[in-house]
Amino acid sequence: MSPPLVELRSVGFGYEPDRPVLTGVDLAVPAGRRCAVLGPNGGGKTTLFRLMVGALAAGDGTVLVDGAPLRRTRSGLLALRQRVQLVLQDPDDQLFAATVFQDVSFGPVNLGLPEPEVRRRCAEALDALEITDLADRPTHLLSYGQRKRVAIAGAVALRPALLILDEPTAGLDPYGVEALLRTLDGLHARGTTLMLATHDVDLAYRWADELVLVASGRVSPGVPGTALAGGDLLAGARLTPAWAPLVHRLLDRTPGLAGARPRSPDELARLLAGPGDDRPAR
Amino acid sequence: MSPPLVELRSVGFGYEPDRPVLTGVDLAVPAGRRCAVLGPNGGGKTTLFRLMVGALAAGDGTVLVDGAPLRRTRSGLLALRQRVQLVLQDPDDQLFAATVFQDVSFGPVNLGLPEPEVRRRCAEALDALEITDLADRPTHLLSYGQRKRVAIAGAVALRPALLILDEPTAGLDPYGVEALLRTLDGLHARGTTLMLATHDVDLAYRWADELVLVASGRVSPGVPGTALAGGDLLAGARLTPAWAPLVHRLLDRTPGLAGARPRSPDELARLLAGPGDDRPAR
Amino acid sequence: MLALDAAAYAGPWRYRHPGEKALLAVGLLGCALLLPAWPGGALTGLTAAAVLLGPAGLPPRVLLRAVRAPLLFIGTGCLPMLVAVSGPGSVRWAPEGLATAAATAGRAGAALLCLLLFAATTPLADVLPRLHRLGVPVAVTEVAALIYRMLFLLLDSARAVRQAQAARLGYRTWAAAHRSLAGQAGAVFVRAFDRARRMEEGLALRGYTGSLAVVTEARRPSAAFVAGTVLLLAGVVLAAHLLPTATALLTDLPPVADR
Amino acid sequence: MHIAEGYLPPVQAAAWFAVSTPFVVHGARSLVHEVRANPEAKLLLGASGAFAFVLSALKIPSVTGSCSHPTGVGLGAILFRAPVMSVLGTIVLLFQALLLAHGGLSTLGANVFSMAVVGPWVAYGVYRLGRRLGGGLGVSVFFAAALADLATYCVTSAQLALAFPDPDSGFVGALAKFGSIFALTQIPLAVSEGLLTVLVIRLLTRV
Repeated sequence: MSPPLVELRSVGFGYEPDRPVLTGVDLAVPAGRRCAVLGPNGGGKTTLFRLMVGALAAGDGTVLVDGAPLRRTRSGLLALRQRVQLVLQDPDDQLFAATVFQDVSFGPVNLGLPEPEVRRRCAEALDALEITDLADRPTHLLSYGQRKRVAIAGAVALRPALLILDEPTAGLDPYGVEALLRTLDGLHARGTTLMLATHDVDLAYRWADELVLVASGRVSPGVPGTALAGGDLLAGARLTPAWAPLVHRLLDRTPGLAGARPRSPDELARLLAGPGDDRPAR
Repeated sequence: MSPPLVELRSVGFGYEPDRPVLTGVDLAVPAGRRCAVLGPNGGGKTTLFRLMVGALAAGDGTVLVDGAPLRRTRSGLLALRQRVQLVLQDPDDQLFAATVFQDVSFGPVNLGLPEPEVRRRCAEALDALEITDLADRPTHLLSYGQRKRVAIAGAVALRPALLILDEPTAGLDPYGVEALLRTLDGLHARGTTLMLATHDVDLAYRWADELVLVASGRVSPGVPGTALAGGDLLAGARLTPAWAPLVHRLLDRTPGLAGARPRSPDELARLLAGPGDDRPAR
Repeated sequence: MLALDAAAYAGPWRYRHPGEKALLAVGLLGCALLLPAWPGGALTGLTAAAVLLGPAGLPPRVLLRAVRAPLLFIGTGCLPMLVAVSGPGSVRWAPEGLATAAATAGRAGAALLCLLLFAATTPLADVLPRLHRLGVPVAVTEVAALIYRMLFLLLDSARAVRQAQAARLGYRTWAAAHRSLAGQAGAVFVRAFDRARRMEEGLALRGYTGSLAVVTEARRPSAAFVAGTVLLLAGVVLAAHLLPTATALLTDLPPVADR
Repeated sequence: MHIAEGYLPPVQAAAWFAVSTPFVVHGARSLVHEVRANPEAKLLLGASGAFAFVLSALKIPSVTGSCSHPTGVGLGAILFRAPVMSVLGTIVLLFQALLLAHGGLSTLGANVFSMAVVGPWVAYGVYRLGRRLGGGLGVSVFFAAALADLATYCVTSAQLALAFPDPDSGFVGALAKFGSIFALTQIPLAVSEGLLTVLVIRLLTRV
């Protein structure tokens, strides 16, 4: 069995000597996952991500990449950055070239790839994010949602095995969220392991196949979906419950609908409207 | 009966001559409302708000304030700003002073009020937003959520009858959203009419007593809550349905729970857990 | 965040009137500059450091980090005083320069501590709105206040852009670093003017028509602090004058007694 | 490189205040004038000053492998006018002293003269001259920024040489000594800053 893409073993970190932000973090991200990281603002999500991409050095513990301890040397970080990429929440912090194409090509050019290969990588990344038509546009004239996609394309152009996204859906309207999730599913289908931070408990519930809770300096991986229906773990993380698992419990008490598992209001609406009645409640 | 605080009558507007952003807007905001404005990004919500606070001049139609047509003169706008205040989404667009107190004092000082009255207004606004303890803190060392509250306090210090908030909950975690809504309820109880834009259909459903849909240049006031369960109107506005009205329909089909109206997952969880069984399903 | 700025808001002197802290720090700065480096400068530096780490409560860690760069300049700047050139290629050691170098380094070191005594205890938020009382035009103080507000926003942007570039291998080679740096400067520039435009709109909504006047937090000057400051300054000056006389007496006396 | 607090003898420190004051007062007058005519300019000036501060905090890689900071005076003077840069530069130098302990209060006059008066005027002059002589935008910007950077450091060296003349050869020898420490080592950095400024201006003219 291949080792996890990234693994943290009893990792601790603090920006100031005696104020730890994270303590005793054990977390493994195996290839192929769709992992949602839930937690309140200031709870340590971003710090966790920055440890995983080597932007911060762990105070205690070990970070392993593909099973080998991360070396924080030039070449060690270079190798890491081709395996793991982090996309920050605010796209404006990540776009610094004049046009979309130039911006996306930044990483491949820095890798020292020959120009045809740079072009191939950019075309691929733009295609994956469905923004090929934006290639020649100046970055500052794009909408917020478009800028988000360009920022993600810039990371994808380095062909990371693991792509980490910090609050990718923040600021998008529901339609924009759905469209972005479909695009991410496409990336996942192409073999990219995904990890994203979100406040939206329902989004995490319906999108992820692994849930990680980050709150008050502790990281809890492998949270079961049912825990999102409420309880101490969720309340401790200053999060509200998700609708979906509660609705599932409710459905199991509703004649003729037991076992139905809608994960979005759209699916629930469909269930309640027409085809939902294909199991007539008698 | 007193006239609406702000009323738009067949108002139209476009930033460029032949590309209207809004057309034929009829909207009245009576005193005492809690009005939620739902719509996709780029749908015209912010433009609507700018028209209501006189930051933009309506191309067609009339804007009425307290029943009288808005005069876009210096004194007309000055009078308007003491009746209606708009808080933008990004607090950094409105916070300019070095400390919280200095920033909140800007509006009252600008009105030409004497210093004791300025201090009284600031204290009142800081109290209403529950940030009295932040008064002396430098703006640049505040968290995002704190800066949002300071921006709102800056508007509240002008004692507006109508307070309009553009996406006040964007970027806040669920706990922060709940805390802000409670604070807004406090403002409402003190007599401020509230209007807020949001993408969060469930938030609008449970918080507002009037729903306004803004999409593709049209403004639809008086949208019934049941319309948030899905349908063409919602889909046309690129919004996903809300869970709550769907759950209400589902509850009506669940033995022993008919008529229950939980408006948040927390309430649903409570209904399903202990006390929900006080009406035993037999 | 900027450590000195953060320390000024966190320290025990946060709510003191900026004027009294200015009196103390600038008074000591005057002593450092005008008194002879030995022993006046040394006494002043020691006093400033003691006040800074004692009643003003600055963490030693912050002090050490703050003095690093200026001390480097002082060190480098004193080296040329130790050599003399009389023409192209004719360079010699100049031991007579040692006194100048030592005096300059002592004066600058002491003055640096006095500067920090003000910088690390006095929030600019308290200083800027009061500058017009010193005759600075209000437009200039308001622009200064805006610079103060915006520089933190831009520093955050610059930091984030740099991290994003580093993640995309932007500092791998010298050429890449230059490209990245230009991108960073360009991005911050665009952000700066975007900020200005958006803040203009945001302030217009708050009724801005040209004045950014605000009410400043009341800060009552403390008579005790001012009196203490005057005493301390007088003490430093007095000690600086008495100490040489005293040491001269002490070193002169024994031989006299011998005879 | 700012002259550190207390480094200059008091009389010279005072003299540099006297030299700089007219330029700053003139700059402040034109700022007040501009702001009165156009209140929105206040926000643009605030953004420009903040940008200048941040620019001087960026780390610039040098060919020798060490790191330094761009002065930013060239870019500032090309984008804004030299008189306005003198007052913005003064505010920025004051902030650098109080927020970073770079430079100082007693040496503010001297630092203002080199970084907020001479630097911007050199940049502005070279840029205009370059354009008038038919130089391209890139070439003019490069020389304006690189020479402004160098001029700033030459003035700093001269200020130090005046304060600490050589025991054998006086001012000239001291200028050579301080110049070789502060200005000569700056040549590669000036070239870097010139290149950087061209890249930034290109980036900005394209958007």
